[in-house]
Amino acid sequence: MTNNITLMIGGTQGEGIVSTGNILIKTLSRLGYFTYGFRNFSSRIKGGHTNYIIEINTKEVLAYGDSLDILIAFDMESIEVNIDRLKEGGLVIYDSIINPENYFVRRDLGFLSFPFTDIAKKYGSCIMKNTSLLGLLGRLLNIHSQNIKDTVEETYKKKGQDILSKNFTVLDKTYEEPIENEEIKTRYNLNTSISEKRASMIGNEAIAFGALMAGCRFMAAYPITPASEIMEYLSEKLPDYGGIVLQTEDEIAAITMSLGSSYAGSRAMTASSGPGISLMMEGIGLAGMAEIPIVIVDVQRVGPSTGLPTKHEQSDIEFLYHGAHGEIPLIIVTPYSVEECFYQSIQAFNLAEKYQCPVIILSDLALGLSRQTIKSLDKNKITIDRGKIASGENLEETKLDFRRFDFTSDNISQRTLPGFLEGIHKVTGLEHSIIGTPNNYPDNRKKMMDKRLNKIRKLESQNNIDIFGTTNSSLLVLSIGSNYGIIKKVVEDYNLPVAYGAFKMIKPLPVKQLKELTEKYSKILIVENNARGQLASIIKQKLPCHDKFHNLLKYDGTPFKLAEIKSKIEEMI
Amino acid sequence: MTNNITLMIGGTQGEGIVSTGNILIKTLSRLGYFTYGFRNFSSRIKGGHTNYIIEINTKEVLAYGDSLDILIAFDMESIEVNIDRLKEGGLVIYDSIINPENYFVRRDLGFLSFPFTDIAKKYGSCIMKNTSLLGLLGRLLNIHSQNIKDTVEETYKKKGQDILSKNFTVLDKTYEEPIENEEIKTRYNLNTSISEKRASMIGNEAIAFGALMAGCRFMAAYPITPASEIMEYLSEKLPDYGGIVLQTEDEIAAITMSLGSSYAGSRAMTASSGPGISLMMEGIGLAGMAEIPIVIVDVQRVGPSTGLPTKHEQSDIEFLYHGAHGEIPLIIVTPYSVEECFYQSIQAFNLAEKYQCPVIILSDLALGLSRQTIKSLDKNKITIDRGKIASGENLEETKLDFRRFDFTSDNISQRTLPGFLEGIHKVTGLEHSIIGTPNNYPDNRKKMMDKRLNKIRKLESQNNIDIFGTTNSSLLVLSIGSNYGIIKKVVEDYNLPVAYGAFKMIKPLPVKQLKELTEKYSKILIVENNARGQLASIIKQKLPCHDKFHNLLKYDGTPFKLAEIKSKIEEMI
Amino acid sequence: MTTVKKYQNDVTPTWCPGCGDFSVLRSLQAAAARLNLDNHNLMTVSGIGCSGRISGYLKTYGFHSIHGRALPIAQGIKLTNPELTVIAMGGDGDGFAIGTNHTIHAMKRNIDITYIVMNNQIYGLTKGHTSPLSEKNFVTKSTPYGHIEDPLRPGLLALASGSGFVAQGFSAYQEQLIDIIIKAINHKGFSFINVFSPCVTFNKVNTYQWFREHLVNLDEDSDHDKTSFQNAMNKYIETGGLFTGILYENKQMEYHERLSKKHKTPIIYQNLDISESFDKLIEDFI
Amino acid sequence: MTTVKKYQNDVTPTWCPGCGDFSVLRSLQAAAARLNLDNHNLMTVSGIGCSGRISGYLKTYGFHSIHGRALPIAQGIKLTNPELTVIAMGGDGDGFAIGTNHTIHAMKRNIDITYIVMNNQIYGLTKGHTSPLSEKNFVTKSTPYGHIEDPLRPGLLALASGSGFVAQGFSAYQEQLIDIIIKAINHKGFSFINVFSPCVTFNKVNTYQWFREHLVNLDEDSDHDKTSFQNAMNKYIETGGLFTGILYENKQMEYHERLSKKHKTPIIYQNLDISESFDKLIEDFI
Ligand SMILES: Cc1ncc(C[n+]2csc(CCOP(=O)(O)OP(=O)(O)O)c2C)c(N)n1
Ligand SMILES: Cc1ncc(C[n+]2csc(CCOP(=O)(O)OP(=O)(O)O)c2C)c(N)n1
Ligand code: SF4
Ligand code: SF4
Ligand SMILES: [Mg+2]
Ligand SMILES: [Mg+2]
Repeated sequence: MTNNITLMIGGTQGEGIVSTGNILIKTLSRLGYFTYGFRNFSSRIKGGHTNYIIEINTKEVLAYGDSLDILIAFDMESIEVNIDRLKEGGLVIYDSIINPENYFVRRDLGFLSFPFTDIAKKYGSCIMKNTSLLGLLGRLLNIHSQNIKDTVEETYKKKGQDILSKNFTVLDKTYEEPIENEEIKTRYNLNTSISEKRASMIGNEAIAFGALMAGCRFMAAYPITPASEIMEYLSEKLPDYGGIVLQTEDEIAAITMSLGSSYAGSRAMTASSGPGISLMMEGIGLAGMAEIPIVIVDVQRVGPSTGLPTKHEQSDIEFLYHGAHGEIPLIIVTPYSVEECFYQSIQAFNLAEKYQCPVIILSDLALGLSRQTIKSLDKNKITIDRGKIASGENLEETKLDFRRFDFTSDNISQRTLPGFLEGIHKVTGLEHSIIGTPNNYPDNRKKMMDKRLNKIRKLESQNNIDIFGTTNSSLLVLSIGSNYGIIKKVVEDYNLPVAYGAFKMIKPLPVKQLKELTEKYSKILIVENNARGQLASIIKQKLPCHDKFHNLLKYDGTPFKLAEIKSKIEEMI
Repeated sequence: MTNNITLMIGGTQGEGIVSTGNILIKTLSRLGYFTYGFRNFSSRIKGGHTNYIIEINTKEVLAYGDSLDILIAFDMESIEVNIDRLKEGGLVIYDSIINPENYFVRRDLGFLSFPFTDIAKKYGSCIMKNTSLLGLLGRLLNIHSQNIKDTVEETYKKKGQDILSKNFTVLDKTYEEPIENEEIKTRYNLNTSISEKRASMIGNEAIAFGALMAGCRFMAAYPITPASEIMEYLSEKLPDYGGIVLQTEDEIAAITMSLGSSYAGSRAMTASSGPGISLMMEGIGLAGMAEIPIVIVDVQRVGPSTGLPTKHEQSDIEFLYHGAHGEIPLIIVTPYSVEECFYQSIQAFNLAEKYQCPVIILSDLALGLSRQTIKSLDKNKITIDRGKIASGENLEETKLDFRRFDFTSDNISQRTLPGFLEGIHKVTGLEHSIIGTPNNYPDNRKKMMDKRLNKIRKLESQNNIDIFGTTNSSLLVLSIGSNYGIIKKVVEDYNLPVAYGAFKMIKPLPVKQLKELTEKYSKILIVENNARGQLASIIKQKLPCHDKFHNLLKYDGTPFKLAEIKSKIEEMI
Repeated sequence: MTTVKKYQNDVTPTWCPGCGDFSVLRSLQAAAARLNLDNHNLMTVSGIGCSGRISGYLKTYGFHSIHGRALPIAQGIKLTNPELTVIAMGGDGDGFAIGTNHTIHAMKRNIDITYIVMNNQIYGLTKGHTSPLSEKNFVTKSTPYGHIEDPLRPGLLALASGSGFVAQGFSAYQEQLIDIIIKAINHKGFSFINVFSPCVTFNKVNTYQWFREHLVNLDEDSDHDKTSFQNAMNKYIETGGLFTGILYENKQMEYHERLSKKHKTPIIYQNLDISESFDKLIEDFI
Repeated sequence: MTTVKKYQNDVTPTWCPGCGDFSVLRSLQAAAARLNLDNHNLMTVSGIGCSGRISGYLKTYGFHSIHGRALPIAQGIKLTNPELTVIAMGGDGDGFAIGTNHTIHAMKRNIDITYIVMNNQIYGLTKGHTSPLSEKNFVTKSTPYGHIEDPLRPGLLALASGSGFVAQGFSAYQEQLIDIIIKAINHKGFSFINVFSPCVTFNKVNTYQWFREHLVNLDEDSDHDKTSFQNAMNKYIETGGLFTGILYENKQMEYHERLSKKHKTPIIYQNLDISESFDKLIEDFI
């Protein structure tokens, strides 16, 4: 009996490994277990080695262990590439159509040959080897076959009854197939105390779902890995709520069409990754200048340029923090878990309309694409605050244009929407007067700049870093995005006596809180996936205690290993 | 007799004020005087007030004085808008078709009515009032009419002999027209000790001329204020040297077409301003990743978005310093005078080919468009260093692809050009192997990133800030671009005992020199035209002495006044 | 009677005296007047250029956007509030240089907006550079030795891109232009009007005079069947593109009509709070 | 005899088995072989997509650029070294979504390069999203209820944009495709080939079978006069774009030929050091 298993399914890209992993995650989550799934894939559609690492735990888990308990392999390459990642005494399960046992020198490992393909072929078709694999895992983990059947049914029901019943037969036969090694039958049985049904989700879905609940009704986007799932979810759901998703000709159209929609009164968004974000810069600048609310998701991948589209990185931080040309009010929120993706997506829409400016949800590949079991989402936290939209009916009758960009005490002006009877005004990317007409007087220019840049300034004094762990430690470990989950696992698994924190917003930078933190902690380690130490650089601009800040960087396309973080922390405490 | 005059010509946009000012500058420069001309214009073609401020000096001058000695007005608006800028006892010259004298309360001023339009109409046509104005100025400054005639002839010769001789008559008649006030006839006479013929140029022309001399033979660009003059100069000159200027469909094509050309073996460039630069970001990232030399000019204007296209600002600094998405090797040079525009343009091409990366020439509107007399350019400083281009003939015969991205001790690899017999290789925006094929192995990724980012790192220890003034002062005033000229004038005019410096390169930041400077000076004032203090922020990332750094910022679209800088410096010393 | 006054505001155009754009402005105001459109339901979106300033000169909601992007913004607006009459406008550079991609795809998409290109065959605002519609051998600041490319043919491109309404006007023929604009607004779907709007300052070749001499009037051509695609193509080629009038009109299904019935309520009037659906939606993930 | 081997390198394509792109690769290699092109003078430039990988699979200089930008890069290369044979390639998204503006303007400009679009009517690399060439009602990840737009017509757009060579091929008709590529390379000016190259993984509608049933062969159509623009237009409409063969060929003056005689020496061979001209050039400023 165990509380924690790290397993990997390896095989050829395009042969169903992803959906197999997803079904497993869904089944386990429904039974109340926590899972975290990380996909290793490359920019090709079929062929090439791929693998899916799944962490299973009775407690919340947001990362996977460095070494594997079980490696399940459909082909030799999966074993070759990954065998060194197995724990001492770990188990290799392989399809009996291959025969790896004599190839490998690690004598500590257990080997289990299982006739996945044979059963699949006999009772269904070759592709159902995945279902057989699910069956075997179910047995080993001690899951009732009916639980797997339920998930399989939902996933494949559109394929028709015949396919479905064949899958069920394959499952049943797998459960019946004899396994000789008695010890293995129980070694990986999961503790079964839990029972709450849990949801599983990837970060991208959580952002999209959050957007839907927040009232987003328009998305214009251009597909790109690893952000497309946001558009895909909304393409399916928005029509039911009268919303529109439009795949544009490019990212420039995506951002500007979304801006048009938002200006006309919707809550609108777009989503992309590095290359697309670069193309959106001019449009983001327009949103800043014209004070149009807009939510833009950047699911970061390896850059620069096309980089490695399927690999993980956090290297757009400084670019977004300092862009576009000129100076705009811009908010960057940084969810660090799937749940936070949901909540911060909602918040992003509220911030965008409250402050009438672009809001970027800065995510990363590991957060955006890793499927994980989540704690139940609190629907009472869904609030919609549309900020200062004038009510169309109450506007005073006037012969003059509406003062859309009027100076106010909080620097935020009332908006009217086209169609409002007394709300006529102009919008322009030029510097403008309070009614939106071009204006190049120096005094007006300065006042308008101050208005725009100051309106978000008070966010600097909000507490936007969540702090966990041993808060009376002298070391604080800070991160954004998916690194939070890895650090949490390291600290918890190894009981490290340190505090750790994750940013929820990096722009405006929570300067007040950071100042307090630098006073409280004698060393601050900033963990990030880029070469320049971008988050650290941003902080250093504001806080002159460069000696206090340490950086742990990784930029080879893979997420941090637990050991890498552990040894850095140990070195520092 | 005087050594220094600040004058302004005011009138309606599109009526020839610009060319009149330019002729004056040219005439004076040829006589060996130094001039600096600043145009105040707006984004409209005809109509609206415009003015041209011209500073005349017997010594080098790179800025104009805060207050005017002479205001020459063709219309009432020019007087209304600018009368307060006149010095105590200054002179207003106005076209006798208007009658402003009773309108204005400043009794200290001299008023001179002159029949510009009348003379023009009588001996030529109305537009020749500009020529008459040149004549009057010639008389007041004590320039021989023949000197003006020479410049007028060159400027208008394409208009035909008839027009030319009418202009000459207008000039002669203007020289003959009686002026009653005897004192005025001599008050503004220039000291005439000098005689070396000098050139006059705007920064944009200097960059373009530098590029031509540096061997640039390809430019793809899209027009934009205030950068178009670079393309215009090269459009005229490049064909003579077998080069090509191509106006593209947009800035994305401009940067990528230039990249194609450079890859194929030319020295290539493009130029734009904020909005176009935002659009080029993805292409710049490709240049960084694929290690392709390219020179990109950004003549900054007021942002964000369309901003104020005809006004001055320096607000793309951080955007360029930190862009594009992902992390690339990038060099940013920052000329601070017209002469430096020439030399650094040449250097930019050498750096681009030496380091095989994008090089940005970061200029600003005031530097790019202000016409000024320059010290003679030293043609011996023109060097062309093409870096590591393999010689096509000496390549070894090989069945393998050429190792275009080979690891080397200085991190720079040999290039071959398409067409070289043994140089075949691949180029991609994906992370790649040494022969340029896509490669996503973590080890290779890390090595390639280090190679690219490290290759320019040694530039950090170069001295790239030029220091002037009282170097044993405790205060150092730092700036980039056109602000250098203003600071120089302030320090020299008022004999301020401070050191001042101008950056020649901000990326890589000259960290070593900056460290020395922070040790030497107790206070450092950074003067820049933006709201965030962008240059200061970049420096603070690297140097944790935030208390030492002070910022003087201006972002209302106008350049600093001398008095603004003076009072800040005085407050600090 | 509604007059053009209703659509005039008190901003003085920055255009040069004689600029063709004045007439486009007036024609649009006159068309709005004859259609008696509500000011607050008229939405003008423009790009950057001399032409782009037009959205600032009407008493309507006006969005002066960025260079080349008027169309995606206009489409986003229309999709969100289909009750607005949305007019997108801009220069020939705006629409056929930097904005070409959006122009082609807006035509393909067939959202019910009207797009007026104020075509002066030059970049006015940048003070005289070649445009994709400039003629061969044209001398500009960027082509001092004469332009060596042939111009694009906007009407042909519009036909090829699927635009269901393709017309051309000329600033000097105001009555015809007003009429075309009215028909374009009434056309249910994307409508494209290429207006020859001379730049008196920088284009000394394609002048008012030149157009008067070269343009033929399709509206007077009784042979012309504007419902036939093939005929429209042929007519364009035959006239070398030098015509005014409606070249093509075809009532394809407009974008909104293609959307499912769930989109009956405009987005702007949708109820955003769907918390009652939360439990159903989260089920997908459990 | 030169064989395709000469142009093969040892990189294994990442394409799915059966992908139409294999045939495009092989056809290009075969065309190069029959033309006996030097490997080092053959330059392939591609965009991003499954198709974009092609430049990595040939023993030639290969530039795998960014999404939609193969054409400007290819043009920059050709203008700098006209002695190279430059082939630009990419997907239908690359050329008719994000890259449309460059496609149109490259055709207008008429620089001597060959542009092959590997058209599978879908975004392959992003795992199945709608492309501008996808048919109406097509179900993809971004259009789960069916696409509501009509597709663009690449051949018509090419004609309207001024392309002097417009042809279509099909991956399964390799001999014809090789022949077209040879003619396109030999054509002096911009040449455009739209190749139906099925995506066996994500496009289950426009399959090999589907194309075999729907395509007509223009090369077998003796009526077809490929030198007539009007005829080409009509033929495109008549066939609904579903044909293979050469639609149009017209020997307009290529871009280089339009440049002044000063451009005789390719830029790559120009002498960069012109210091002897300095004194003359500075005179302009004095
Ligand atoms: C991204 C970007 N690039 C360039 C410019 C500079 N610019 C302003 S207007 C314009 C073109 C104007 O020509 P056109 O669209 O024909 O309008 P016109 O002025 O002739 O009416 C250009 C290139 C800009 N504002 N933004
Ligand atoms: C700027 C940018 N946006 C989006 C992407 C993501 N992307 C990669 S390939 C592709 C489209 C692929 O479709 P297509 O061009 O038809 O090529 P195919 O894969 O079908 O051969 C997209 C959208 C990208 N790489 N760059
Ligand atoms: S420059 Fe030309 S297009 Fe611009 S306002 Fe003047 S006449 Fe009109
Ligand atoms: S996904 Fe489609 S286009 Fe891409 S390689 Fe596979 S079959 Fe070819
Ligand atoms: Mg124009
Ligand atoms: Mg495709």
